[in-house]
Amino acid sequence: MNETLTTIQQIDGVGLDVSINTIWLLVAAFMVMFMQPGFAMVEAGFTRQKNAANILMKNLMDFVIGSITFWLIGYSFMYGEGNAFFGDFSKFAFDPGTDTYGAGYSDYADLMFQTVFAATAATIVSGAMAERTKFSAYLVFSLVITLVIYPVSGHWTWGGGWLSSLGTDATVLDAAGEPVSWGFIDFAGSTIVHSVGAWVGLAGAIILGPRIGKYVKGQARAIPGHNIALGALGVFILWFGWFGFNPGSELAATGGSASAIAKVALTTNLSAAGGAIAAMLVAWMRYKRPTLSLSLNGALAGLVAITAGCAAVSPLGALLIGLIAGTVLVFSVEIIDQKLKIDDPVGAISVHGVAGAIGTLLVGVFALGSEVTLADGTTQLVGAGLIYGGGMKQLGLQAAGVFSIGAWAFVCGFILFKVLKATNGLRVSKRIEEEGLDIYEHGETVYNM
Amino acid sequence: MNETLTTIQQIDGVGLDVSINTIWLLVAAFMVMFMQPGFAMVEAGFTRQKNAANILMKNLMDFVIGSITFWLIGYSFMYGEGNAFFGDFSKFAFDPGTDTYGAGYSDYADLMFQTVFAATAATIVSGAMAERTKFSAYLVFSLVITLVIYPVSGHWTWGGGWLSSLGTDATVLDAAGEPVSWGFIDFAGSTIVHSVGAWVGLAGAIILGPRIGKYVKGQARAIPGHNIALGALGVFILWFGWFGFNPGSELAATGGSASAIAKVALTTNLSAAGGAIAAMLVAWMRYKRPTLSLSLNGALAGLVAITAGCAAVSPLGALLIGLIAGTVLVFSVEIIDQKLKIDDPVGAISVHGVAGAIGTLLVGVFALGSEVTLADGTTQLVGAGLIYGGGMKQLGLQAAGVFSIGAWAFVCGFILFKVLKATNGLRVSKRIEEEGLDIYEHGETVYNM
Amino acid sequence: MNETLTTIQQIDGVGLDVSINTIWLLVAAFMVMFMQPGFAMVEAGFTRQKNAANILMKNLMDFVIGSITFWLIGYSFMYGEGNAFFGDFSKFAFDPGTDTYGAGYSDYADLMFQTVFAATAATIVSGAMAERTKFSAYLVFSLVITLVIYPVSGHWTWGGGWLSSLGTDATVLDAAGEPVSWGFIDFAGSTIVHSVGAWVGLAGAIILGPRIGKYVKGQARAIPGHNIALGALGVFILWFGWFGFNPGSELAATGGSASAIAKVALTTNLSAAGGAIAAMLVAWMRYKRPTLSLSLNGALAGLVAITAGCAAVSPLGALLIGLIAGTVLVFSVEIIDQKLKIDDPVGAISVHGVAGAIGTLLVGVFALGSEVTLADGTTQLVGAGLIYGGGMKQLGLQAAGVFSIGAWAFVCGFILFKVLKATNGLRVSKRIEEEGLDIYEHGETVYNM
Amino acid sequence: MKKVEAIIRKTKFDDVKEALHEAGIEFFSFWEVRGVGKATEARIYRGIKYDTSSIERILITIYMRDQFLDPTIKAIMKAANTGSIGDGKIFVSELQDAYRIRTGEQGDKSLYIEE
Amino acid sequence: MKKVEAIIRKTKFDDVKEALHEAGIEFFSFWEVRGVGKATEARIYRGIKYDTSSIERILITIYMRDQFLDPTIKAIMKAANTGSIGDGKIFVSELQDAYRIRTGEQGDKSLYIEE
Amino acid sequence: MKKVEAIIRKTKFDDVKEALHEAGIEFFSFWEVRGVGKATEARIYRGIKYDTSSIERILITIYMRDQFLDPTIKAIMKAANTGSIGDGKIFVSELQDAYRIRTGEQGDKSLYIEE
Ligand SMILES: Nc1ncnc2c1ncn2[C@@H]1O[C@H](COP(=O)(O)OP(=O)(O)O)[C@@H](O)[C@H]1O
Ligand SMILES: Nc1ncnc2c1ncn2[C@@H]1O[C@H](COP(=O)(O)OP(=O)(O)O)[C@@H](O)[C@H]1O
Ligand SMILES: Nc1ncnc2c1ncn2[C@@H]1O[C@H](COP(=O)(O)OP(=O)(O)O)[C@@H](O)[C@H]1O
Repeated sequence: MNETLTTIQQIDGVGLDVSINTIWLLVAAFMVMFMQPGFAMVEAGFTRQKNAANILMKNLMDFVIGSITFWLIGYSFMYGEGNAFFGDFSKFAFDPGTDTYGAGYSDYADLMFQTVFAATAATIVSGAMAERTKFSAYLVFSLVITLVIYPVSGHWTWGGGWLSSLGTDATVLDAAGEPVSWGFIDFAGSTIVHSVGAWVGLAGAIILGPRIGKYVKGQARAIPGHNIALGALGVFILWFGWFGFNPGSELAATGGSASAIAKVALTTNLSAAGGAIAAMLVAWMRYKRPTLSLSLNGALAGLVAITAGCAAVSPLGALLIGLIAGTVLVFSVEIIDQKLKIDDPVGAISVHGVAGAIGTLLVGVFALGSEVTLADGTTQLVGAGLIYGGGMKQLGLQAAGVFSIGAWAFVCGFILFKVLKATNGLRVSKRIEEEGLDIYEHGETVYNM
Repeated sequence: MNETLTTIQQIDGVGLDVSINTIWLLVAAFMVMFMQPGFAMVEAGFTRQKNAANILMKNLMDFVIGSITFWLIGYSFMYGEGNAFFGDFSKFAFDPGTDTYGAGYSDYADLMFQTVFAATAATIVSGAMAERTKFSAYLVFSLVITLVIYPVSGHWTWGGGWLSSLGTDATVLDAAGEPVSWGFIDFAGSTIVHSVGAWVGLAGAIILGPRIGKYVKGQARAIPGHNIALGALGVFILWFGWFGFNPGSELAATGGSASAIAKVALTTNLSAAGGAIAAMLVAWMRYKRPTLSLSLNGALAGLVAITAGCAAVSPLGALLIGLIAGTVLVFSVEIIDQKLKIDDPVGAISVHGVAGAIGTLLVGVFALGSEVTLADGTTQLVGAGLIYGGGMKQLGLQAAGVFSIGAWAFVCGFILFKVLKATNGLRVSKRIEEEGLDIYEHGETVYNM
Repeated sequence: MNETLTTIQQIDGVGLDVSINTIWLLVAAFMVMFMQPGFAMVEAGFTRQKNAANILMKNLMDFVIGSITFWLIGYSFMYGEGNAFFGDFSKFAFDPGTDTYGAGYSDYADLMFQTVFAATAATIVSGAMAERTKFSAYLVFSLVITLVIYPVSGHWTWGGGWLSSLGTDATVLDAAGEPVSWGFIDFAGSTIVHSVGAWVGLAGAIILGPRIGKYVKGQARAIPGHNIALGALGVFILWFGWFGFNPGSELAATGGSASAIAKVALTTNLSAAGGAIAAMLVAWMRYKRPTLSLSLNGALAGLVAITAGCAAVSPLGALLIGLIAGTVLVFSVEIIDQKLKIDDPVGAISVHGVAGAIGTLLVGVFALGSEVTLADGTTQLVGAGLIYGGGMKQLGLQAAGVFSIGAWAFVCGFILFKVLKATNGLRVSKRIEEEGLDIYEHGETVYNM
Repeated sequence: MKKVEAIIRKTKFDDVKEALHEAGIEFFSFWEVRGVGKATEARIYRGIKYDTSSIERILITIYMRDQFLDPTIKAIMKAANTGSIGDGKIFVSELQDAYRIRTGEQGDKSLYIEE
Repeated sequence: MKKVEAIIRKTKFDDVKEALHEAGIEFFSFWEVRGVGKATEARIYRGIKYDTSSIERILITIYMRDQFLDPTIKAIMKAANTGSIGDGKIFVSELQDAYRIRTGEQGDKSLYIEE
Repeated sequence: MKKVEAIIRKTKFDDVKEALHEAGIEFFSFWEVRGVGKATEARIYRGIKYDTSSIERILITIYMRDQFLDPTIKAIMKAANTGSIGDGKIFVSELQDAYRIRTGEQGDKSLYIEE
């Protein structure tokens, strides 16, 4: 991004552009960190009050554990050079002492930014497995996802692994005679962050089974959340945090990035709006009522869906992605809940998994692509989606990413939870579930006289 | 602001100052966006729980609709060149592709910033019309305000329309021989944003009539909000967001703007503090108690009032504006509620309308004015308020703005709601109002077991 | 920090670095301001609902009063040159008109940043004295702490007073032949901000005595907070705000500060995580349950503890400081509550006082120190902690700061509250305490039908 | 002694309270209840219908001396009436004994304050 | 007329509601209560044990004509039963009189709607 | 069998609970209620006075065998008393029948657990 770096004025050897980028990255990281209370409020609000302390505790602890382990090992495992599949331990207990500003911003700022992303992936799972999972099992899980599951698949794309250059075609050479390198597009992590959390959660929800009373005589029962006002607050907080999540993922604010971050903010906002309105309208038609809970989920679906393509599509494309995601969301919730009978109390699988997958795939449809000057002087569009003449190529790359990462996350989650079930136990006893995890697991209730 | 732009170092053709301004504008825009949950919590907290889903849904949907329509048309209608009264369609479905950084920051950042302002105007109305308005009518209204009402009067000042140069006097020529141009001062939108929302809401509240049980035997009854803790949280969030709203409206952070944004933050904070403490003290004297709800409203009144003049007055002036606004707030609430018998459940008309008007007018009293070097070499103070020797001139300009925009908003709102009443219907049935809009309009309750 | 300032490009005479630093400082100030709702939610959530309006009102009003008085006098009294013990009145009613950008950022931004810190010190006290203090007495107290107590001890270190150069040794001369100056290290205010609030609160809690029903037959009773979900939200908000509090205290983002702010963010986050996990584990072992309330307090303890040393220690050191603070927290709460029988409803004394003191002292253990080139060309490490070869010297300096400031705050608080008790009265009547301060002191309840 | 329980609309609470005071009732207790009745408005939570008919009401409980029964019933009947479905009901049952905790008074005497 | 109060598990509420409807009960009121019983699970708040045994339950109150008593008891007994400790109890007492506020009907008549 | 309802101060709840346990009462239910009485402290909401006298109390309901009545009344009277206005009241009425849902036991038997 900063091709003319050397000419930039410096203070004590640090360019002003580095300061600008670092501020941007830190503010974005803080906003993403602030998504934690967003998740906490959504998950607490959409579940019952007898389990509120438990869900809040889980949200607190996955961020806590993620912060420590990702700093210690996860970051290295994800961004350490390593090979196409895993990073290495070169960044273990990250503390380089002297900052290299290697990527145009402080190395420490990068760690902070990546840490809050890892914690986001972890926190999604608690929603899908809410109201019945042992707290001790959840702690172990938090460790494993930020140590291994998330860093490995993260490495595949963002860490320079195999997915990041899957689209490279030896016959397409750039002006310098090098093959033009591109691959699976997931700008800020629809798949890498959100779906990973969701597919692990899916494995967990399947292995756990539904909450007591959720399915009676083969019929799904509604178990309404105890405080949708908190849930709504959480969604607004998440929406706000997403302006750190997506625009921050540009990792710079200088040069062309000044425009890019603003445009990403716009696509992010339009898709969220599209998701909310589509979900509202579809729910209105299907259930005769514009329901708040589904509209809130719809906004989140729009946000998750645009995360992959926010820098690759036009504002109109973003709006369409949001509308599609919001529409699918309603059906997805219904199918998972009522047909597949997988009990996902807060709809995390639909919001983060299904919408994440769809959004990632839609990049293969709506991506504008970028022009590259080839060795022979002609220009070629790479990474363009279906409707911009890219054919099925980018769609194929997107599918490769969605499915390989999805499989990795689901299988890891499945094994992890099976092992936990066999050893520590995964689900609380019937009595604890009945009376609430708060009293029995934490010895504390959230609402008191 | 950036008069020496050409000499600034660039990365890929984009000056570092552009990056700085863009970051500033985006962060401010995100903070203003975050005012949405502030409004949502205030409005939900200050109304009854049976209507909480409804009010949350309205707050969500006005932001959603505003985000889409303002991007599509509203922005163009407000900032497109057009004439003195309306913009044009030159910025339709805004997506210039190549950023011109025309105003020293990314064009996309400007759109984002303006969008969240439009949504703010829209969201104010829901408070004044809470607990009895049909949801479908509210959706239509949201569309109209962000498509037409707000952009048109916004164009008059910020879009370069007639109010922006109303003060220009053909005999006052600057060094270059051009008439010095200035006009109605509304820096961040006391009138343009807040009062517009409030006067539309006033029209709505009048046409709707009071809630059932609000006036019994000619006496106003208290209908206390169901969760003032949420309301307080909302006010704090709004206060925080206002630091994006006002300082962000400087639209730059380089050059003298570095000082200006900080000073605006200071005036904003002092006025808010003044508003809160004045409201508390007046309520204490009048009702024998320092009440939380009025103190919270007072803080908001201080914030709204300073929004017009935050860049034009001194810190002391700001404190005075806040004190006046907080004092007036208490009487305004009492008069509107108990004398005029207009039922405004959250006090939006007093907070955003009355305090907005007063704050805008007070610019004509407290504005420091700016020195301009005239053609004959002498300097003249333009835009100074009454106490700084500006006489009644600026006060007159302020009054012109307050009344013209107020009339526009009120009349538009009046017509709109009359039409809605006659067609779609504006108010829910007695039974729905009695049992709560949540169940009947949205099929959902916010608090569940 | 900005040694090469003169060479930096300027717009209208203001360097780009000034803009960068000012933005950083303002954003940090806004985030610190946002800690106010964090405190409000924690304190309201951890107390009973009958006193919720009262505690919210106190949190609102201490910020309001602090904003006005610190601008008017406190700022001058803290940062005015004065002598080693007090500032002066040179910055009275701060409004220099022309910004000097004296420290590399807008003077107004500095005032804003310092104001929100003063308000933080004030707000801590309300928690320790919750549920039984007269509202009028609290208003007087808010005035005194932001006018005198906080500014004076603040002056000792940050204002260039005696603590800031206590470590200076006349025999250690730098390259220029000047004695190397350093002293008590409290980077962002573990002691200067947090402990000051806590020790004043301790004095208040002692003088007030426990709440009715807190100690029955010599046994401490649990009086659970009424809404721990709000409390958890508050803690997350505080955590977020702390990223303004600590990294912002670098007061710059250019030059080496670009790395410093990011590293401070990292140490802050790791310590918070350490505090939460330690508190959870210790509580788990001691009380058989991983309790949410103590884990939340633990996170805050980690944040408070790292505030002094966040720029002086390594990430690993930060994690250790957090773990120690979190461990001590649990015992501290138990001892203060059950052994000393001091009734501190939200644990403010342990979180802000004890953890603040420990964190400040631990700087004397974990500080990396900084290398200084001496007059004779050799280099020496100054300010290093015990384990980095600094011996007991820095530890001694830290102890001097902790105890002198602690004594100042406690004694001032003690005198103030004794005087208030004798004049205005400090505690509400038995009946008011029984039925709730909300009804009698504010004539309003927070939760209504 | 009698125990009177009245289930009324929330919006009628203030009116009923005033009417009771006029009828000489100085003390009563109340809390929020949900009522299940004939109204069958569907709620939908994330696509599933539920709880098809509950509405929010206030339950007022008054313990009183026998002579207050008639005026109390009349007062509530008048003040709580709107004529629309959902106005609620009043239930009367026998109260065997009563005590005032503060003074230890028992029976009728515990239900009023001698002046 | 009878007053039936049933204290049941929250998770059994939907089942009980359905069972009551099948038993012909169209109206009832309910609210959340806490129960103190033999279960003694300690709660800890900031290091202090407290409130060692309270659990959350729903209290359903039904006022009915005498002939509904038996089917109602049976319906609740069946629908609310899980066989584990904590299933709750049913209490029956005599109701002396009842009024429908909307119509002024008194006694038995106030408890059903003639069609 | 008897039904005892006691309206007490929130701050006295722990004491009353302990006293009841000592008096042999193992099971009871409770919930929060608001009481309207003589106290007339004005509340002000945005400039309008309202709800001039309601205070928060806890209502404890105990269903018991006859022989527990006396010790229960004594226990509550002692534990809930502060001597100031607002201590609350105790109400006793007749309970006709009781069932334990888990076992189907009826009457007295449903109110205690045989060991
Ligand atoms: N038999 C009953 N048992 C318990 N509660 C009842 C009974 N009948 C009515 N209620 C309560 O009263 C509320 C309103 O009564 P409803 O019968 O709907 O009024 P109306 O008779 O005017 O139609 C119900 O929602 C319910 O809470
Ligand atoms: N005698 C009683 N008085 C008041 N409430 C009671 C009584 N017995 C039981 N309850 C209520 O019923 C709930 C569950 O009853 P419980 O006795 O625990 O069931 P089980 O008999 O199946 O063990 C208790 O928590 C309490 O709320
Ligand atoms: N007759 C009554 N009917 C219903 N509730 C009552 C009655 N008398 C008292 N209460 C309840 O008890 C609470 C406290 O009783 P109160 O009469 O104020 O105590 P004291 O007799 O000591 O003055 C009241 O607020 C109310 O909730």
